[in-house]
Amino acid sequence: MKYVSLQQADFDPGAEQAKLEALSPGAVSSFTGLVRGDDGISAMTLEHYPGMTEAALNALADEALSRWPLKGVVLIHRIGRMTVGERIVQVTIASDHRAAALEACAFLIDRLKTNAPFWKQEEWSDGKCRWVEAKCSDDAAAERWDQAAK
Amino acid sequence: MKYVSLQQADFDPGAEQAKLEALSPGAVSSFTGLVRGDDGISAMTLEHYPGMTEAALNALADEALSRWPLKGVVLIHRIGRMTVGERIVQVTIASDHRAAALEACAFLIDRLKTNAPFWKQEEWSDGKCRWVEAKCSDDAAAERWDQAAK
Amino acid sequence: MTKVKILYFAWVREQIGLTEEQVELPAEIETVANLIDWLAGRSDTHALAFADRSKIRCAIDQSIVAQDASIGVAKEIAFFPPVTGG
Amino acid sequence: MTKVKILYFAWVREQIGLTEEQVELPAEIETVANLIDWLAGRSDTHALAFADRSKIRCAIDQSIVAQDASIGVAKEIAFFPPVTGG
Repeated sequence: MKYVSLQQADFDPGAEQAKLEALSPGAVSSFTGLVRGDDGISAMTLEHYPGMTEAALNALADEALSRWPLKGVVLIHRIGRMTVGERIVQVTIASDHRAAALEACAFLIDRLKTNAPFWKQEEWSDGKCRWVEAKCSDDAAAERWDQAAK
Repeated sequence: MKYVSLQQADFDPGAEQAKLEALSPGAVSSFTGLVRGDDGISAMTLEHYPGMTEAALNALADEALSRWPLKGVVLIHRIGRMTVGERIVQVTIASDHRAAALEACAFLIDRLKTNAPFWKQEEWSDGKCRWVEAKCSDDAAAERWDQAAK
Repeated sequence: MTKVKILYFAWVREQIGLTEEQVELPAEIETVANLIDWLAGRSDTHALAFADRSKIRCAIDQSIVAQDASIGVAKEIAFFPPVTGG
Repeated sequence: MTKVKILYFAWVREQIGLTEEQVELPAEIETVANLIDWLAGRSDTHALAFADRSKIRCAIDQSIVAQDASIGVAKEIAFFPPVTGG
């Protein structure tokens, strides 16, 4: 089971969990990313590359399904403007194997940071905006899965 | 925030997720373990060592809190008889850091297998019962966290 | 002679047929291994449960210890198979 | 001369002031680097956006490529900063 969605609307992590538990797996792992209020940030806007983004998300989900014995993969990424505390991204994995569920979840979160065309702009309450810069640590986290594949 | 519970009753992963999202973290990771119907198993009974189990679960949660910068840890383990598809164990972690949330979740799941006094007995529909044997792979998974600490 | 509570779990409990027993330990019993030898002599079911010591784990006052650990002033000693939680 | 759609995202889009433009590529433009040189000459804002090429990423027909990649028969070429999703 694969469910990939790029959407403006919020999602419900508990509902995704319930969907994957219904597949009778031994393990369900999940990750939710939320907008943090660091340094007084009040909101975040996510821009993306229509068409390419959907393809990239589907390719990541397919890669996870091919690398680990999974029963289900949910990958939801929001776009548009989100205020502090709102959910941005959800990964939920069902597998009969604990390690596969945990690893596939970490893999998708690491790769999302580097392999999908999203750009984040932070916004302060005084109206100031700033594009988030990519981090070297994100590349390193994503690359460890290339090493692992060898 | 630390919430540790040893209980007979089922729990709601979505409710634990909501509690931790309310702490305004950047990341929430979770793991749910469920009874699998492998080889025609119909149920599983978890025996434990009263007193020692609660202490072991609390010690594991405290260790996770001291090793990673976490905002919240939920650790719920059920005891008694559970049929196929029922939830056994829940770990939910809140952190401002994606890697900390994912690692602490994997740490608790790996260590639960080896550091808490639980014993599983599998049950078939014909009434046959069998104690689950500990796996070497579980020791290896738990030990990697000792290596990581050095 | 020291009074100690002995607890059994999982198949150790089932084979011995007891969840716990109160015993008076002779002074010469110093380690967990000594205690296992002594308990194994109490009955046929004790002997059966302790037949393969590589499958026996022990906790003294709720802390897991090795079989060469000293018993000291333990009040509660538990025997059980390797744990299988999570 | 080949017709190509050029897309811009994030601060590259903001600096150039365009989300996309249709261009007629001269035949001598073979690589992404050639294209960046040529685009940088179109206006002051293009020049500004492409000033630091280490911060520019490119996708040809929605696949990420390096700046030495050949353009070939591309229909859609996008320029943007390093991605920051997740």
